Amino acid sequence: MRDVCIAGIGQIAVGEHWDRSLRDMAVDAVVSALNDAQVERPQMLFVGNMLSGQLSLQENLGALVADYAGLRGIEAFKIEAACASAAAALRLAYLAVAGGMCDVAVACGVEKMTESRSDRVTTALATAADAVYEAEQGVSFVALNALLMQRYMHQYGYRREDFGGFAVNAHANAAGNPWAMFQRPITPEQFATARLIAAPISLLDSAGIGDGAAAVVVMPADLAGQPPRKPVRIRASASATDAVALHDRRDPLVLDAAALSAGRAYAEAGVGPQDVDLFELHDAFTIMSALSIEACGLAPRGHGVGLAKEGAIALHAAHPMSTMGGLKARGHPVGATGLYQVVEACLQLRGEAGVNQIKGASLAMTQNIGGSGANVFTHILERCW
Amino acid sequence: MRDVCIAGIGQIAVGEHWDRSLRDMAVDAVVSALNDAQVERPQMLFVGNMLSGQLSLQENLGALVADYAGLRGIEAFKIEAACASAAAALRLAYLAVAGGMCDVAVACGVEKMTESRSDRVTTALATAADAVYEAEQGVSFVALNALLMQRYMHQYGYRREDFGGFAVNAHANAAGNPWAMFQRPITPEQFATARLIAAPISLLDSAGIGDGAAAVVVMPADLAGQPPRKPVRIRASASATDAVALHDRRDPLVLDAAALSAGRAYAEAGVGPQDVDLFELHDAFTIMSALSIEACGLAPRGHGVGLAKEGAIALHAAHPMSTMGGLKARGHPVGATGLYQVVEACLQLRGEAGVNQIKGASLAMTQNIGGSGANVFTHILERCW
Amino acid sequence: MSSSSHWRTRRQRLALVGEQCPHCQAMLFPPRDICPSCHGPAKEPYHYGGVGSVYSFSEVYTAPDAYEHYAPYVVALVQLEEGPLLTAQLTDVEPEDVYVGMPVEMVTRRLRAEGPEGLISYGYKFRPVPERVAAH
Amino acid sequence: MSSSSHWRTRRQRLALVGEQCPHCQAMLFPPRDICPSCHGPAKEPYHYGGVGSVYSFSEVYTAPDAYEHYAPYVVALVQLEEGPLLTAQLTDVEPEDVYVGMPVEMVTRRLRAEGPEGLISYGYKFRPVPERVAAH
Ligand SMILES: [Zn+2]
Ligand SMILES: [Zn+2]
Repeated sequence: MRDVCIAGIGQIAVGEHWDRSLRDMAVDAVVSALNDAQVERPQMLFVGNMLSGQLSLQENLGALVADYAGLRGIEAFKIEAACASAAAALRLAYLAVAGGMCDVAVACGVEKMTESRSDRVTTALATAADAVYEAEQGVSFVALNALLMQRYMHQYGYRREDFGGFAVNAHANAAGNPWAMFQRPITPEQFATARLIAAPISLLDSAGIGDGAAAVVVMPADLAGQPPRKPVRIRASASATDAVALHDRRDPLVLDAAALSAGRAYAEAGVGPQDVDLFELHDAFTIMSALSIEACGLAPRGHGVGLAKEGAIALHAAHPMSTMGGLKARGHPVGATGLYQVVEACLQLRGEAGVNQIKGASLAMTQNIGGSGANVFTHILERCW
Repeated sequence: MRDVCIAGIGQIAVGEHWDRSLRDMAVDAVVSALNDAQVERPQMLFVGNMLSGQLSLQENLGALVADYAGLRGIEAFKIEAACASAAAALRLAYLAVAGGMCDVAVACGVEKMTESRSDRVTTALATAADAVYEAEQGVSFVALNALLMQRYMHQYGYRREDFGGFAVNAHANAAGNPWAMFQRPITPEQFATARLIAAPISLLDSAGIGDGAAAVVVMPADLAGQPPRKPVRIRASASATDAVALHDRRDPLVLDAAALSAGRAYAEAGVGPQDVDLFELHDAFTIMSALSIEACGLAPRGHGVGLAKEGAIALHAAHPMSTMGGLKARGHPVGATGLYQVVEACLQLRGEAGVNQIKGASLAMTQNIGGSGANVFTHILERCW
Repeated sequence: MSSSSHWRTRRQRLALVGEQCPHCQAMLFPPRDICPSCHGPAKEPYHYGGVGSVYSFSEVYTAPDAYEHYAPYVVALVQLEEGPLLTAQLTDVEPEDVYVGMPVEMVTRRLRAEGPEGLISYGYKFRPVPERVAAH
Repeated sequence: MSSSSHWRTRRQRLALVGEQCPHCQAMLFPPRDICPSCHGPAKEPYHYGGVGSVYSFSEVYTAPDAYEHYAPYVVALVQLEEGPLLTAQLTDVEPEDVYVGMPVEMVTRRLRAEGPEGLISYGYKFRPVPERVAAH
């Protein structure tokens, strides 16, 4: 098993790209990652995507993106793991390179969400849940998270407003990220009075969906080179699954798969939660942030919300999170999100995070969650020069 | 890089399984492969599937199948490469095991096609093509193959009836396969007079779609054991891509990706096309058989059809193909097909192919084609005990 | 949902038939082939009584295709008195009266009318247990 | 196809605007950002003349959603005289009169009416070159 690095990164701004198609956006991200890595031609391409079959009537994305990126002939795969599709693509690129099966792999995540009617998007997102026993009951994906949040509030005695810290922090950080969808701060008052979309979840608990694409080039450490290239080492790559349906979980308020995958990642990297300088967590909903923090060992059960309330997740506090805006404010193109997290962590480790730079950041963790906790991917990344 | 074996196989009969859901079928195949390999719990599951998001409103299949198979917690991925999704899943299971990243991986392919209206299935299958420049023109997936067949007939001077040998052979072999959808022979006369669905393609040029699931357990050779287990060695695993749209190909009548992936497989295995005892080819349409045969070096350009006409592909002839009925007559549950091919090749190599057994079969090749040639996976399998 | 899917799930949707694992006695709803607790085959049907309480709930304002007509509506995780959680809509209740722990019972209702296939989907919903409602 | 996709592809669909690669002179239709021949950036628009010949064709009897209304219809690979192949329907011709090599020219026609969004899709189709039809 070889040491593996991220040798190049690429992303496009998250937003409403009505002038760029699904394939155009993916090509933009792939080409900019290859340029950044100064590599001409990878051997393998892993495309993370969740919705293109349903919303754009386009499958076969592996071959399509490879061809349009000028890479006709290489091996290519489309990987789907709901909102964790992009991190799943990275995990497989990592496997291929770490196992010595190829020397240059690209992982790309892409999603086109803004050109479909909102009810179609709502239906398509619900395919992350159990179609027969959840979606068929009229439960949207937002509603599943609302069920978690309501129970969490009841069980641990929180109010809606207590979750505001996650959203306020994300928006504050997005203001410094030129690739973010919502580059403006919000106030706790705005959070408290935001319109409910599935009570107790409001618009400001929820990540904004958008179009986007992000990509990384994965290479063995000995080929990834040195500065001016700035390779970022993948210290750990891990994943784990849980039941898809909330009602099938051991305990809906415990993200077993997140705990398992984080635990595997810590073991592989030989570090603990306190060693991480920044954490790009899956803040698709504020409740997911709380549960992810608890599963990763950064707070005891029922105390995940506390970290945000106390300001401990701010850029220069003890546990910086969502440092470039997170899913909440950078925007959440679902099948691409996991690689936005990784690209952002790389920017921090490379010292290229601009006004959001965390001084001396050397170890970053990213966690990408598919469904309401069904398939979870954790990566630990390290500055290595 | 380790030697890798298929340590267990599982399949359900292809057909109209109105009493079994998508997840039930996948679980049946996975469990029977695990039982066959005498393994309790794999570390990784790769689920090949093309259509469940569109037809069953179910994504997140990796986690769903893992959970329902009693494997909650393991790593799981859904892989899509159009009709080559299942072989793509095997390719990745192979990468994970050969690279030493895990010791037991399961590749499973599953598709549920018979419970949707036929126009929805037609639309969903067209997502294998270029959505903007092919499907948007009203070109169905069958029509794309019809364009190839018409041109082939024109360029090389064949008639429709010349393609009948592929279908007649497939149906003859399916009669001996209890898992096949159409267990009855057809005559050249029936072929010649079959109803056209997109001229010159008739019902009998086309593989019948069905519900199905097939799975294999992949392990390192040194752990896969010996008889009574009958491990089958993966001598080569290779893939390659081409343009998705026919009109973007270098030459529509040459399957560059099939040639590339077969070439890579031959090189890896150190064998040539003449060394293969049987070839499970992607006979979704008779024209695909001809082009695949040519791309794999079994006949010169324009002569692929000749092999079928001359009877050279029959069970006990020089180049046995579709030995258990092929896509044509075993049935074609698109995202599962690639693993049916592999399971059938294993049956032959294990000496378990019943009345269809090819005496002394020791080397088999399978080729699974996604789209009309966009993403092609070739595996070479060997009896190793 | 296709008509065969309706047919396959009719017992669980209309009569709340799940399973009790014959090996480890785990109570399972929805039914499945393999027990998630002991990994044994779990094919022993168990007819749930249909009484339980609200484990969590949400009022949905933005509904998926084919449910928009019914929005807003209340969805819930219901804990059956035999143990399992399930996901269902609440009915015959004002959203503001729902609370965690509220006793509920199963009723059969129309879930939605499917557009193109004209197939109407029936299944379980839950309503407040009448005695409690009367005493409220 | 969404309205933004219509907007994005209007030039190629309505005016057959593709590209000629400025680096290797490859003729490209449909347009793309990266030349598949030389891998250079290919953003030089080229306005194709719309004349070509039938490279292959098929008559479709079983059509996808939203096209059923038009079936049977003839689809073709058309080779433009400048070189590229494209996929399009043939129109204003009897299916039995179509042959490989038949000269055709581009016209703008309705491709289909989209149900739920009410969006009508226009694009290129090809018809026999009139002079030839007259001489036929
Ligand atoms: Zn049990
Ligand atoms: Zn060029």
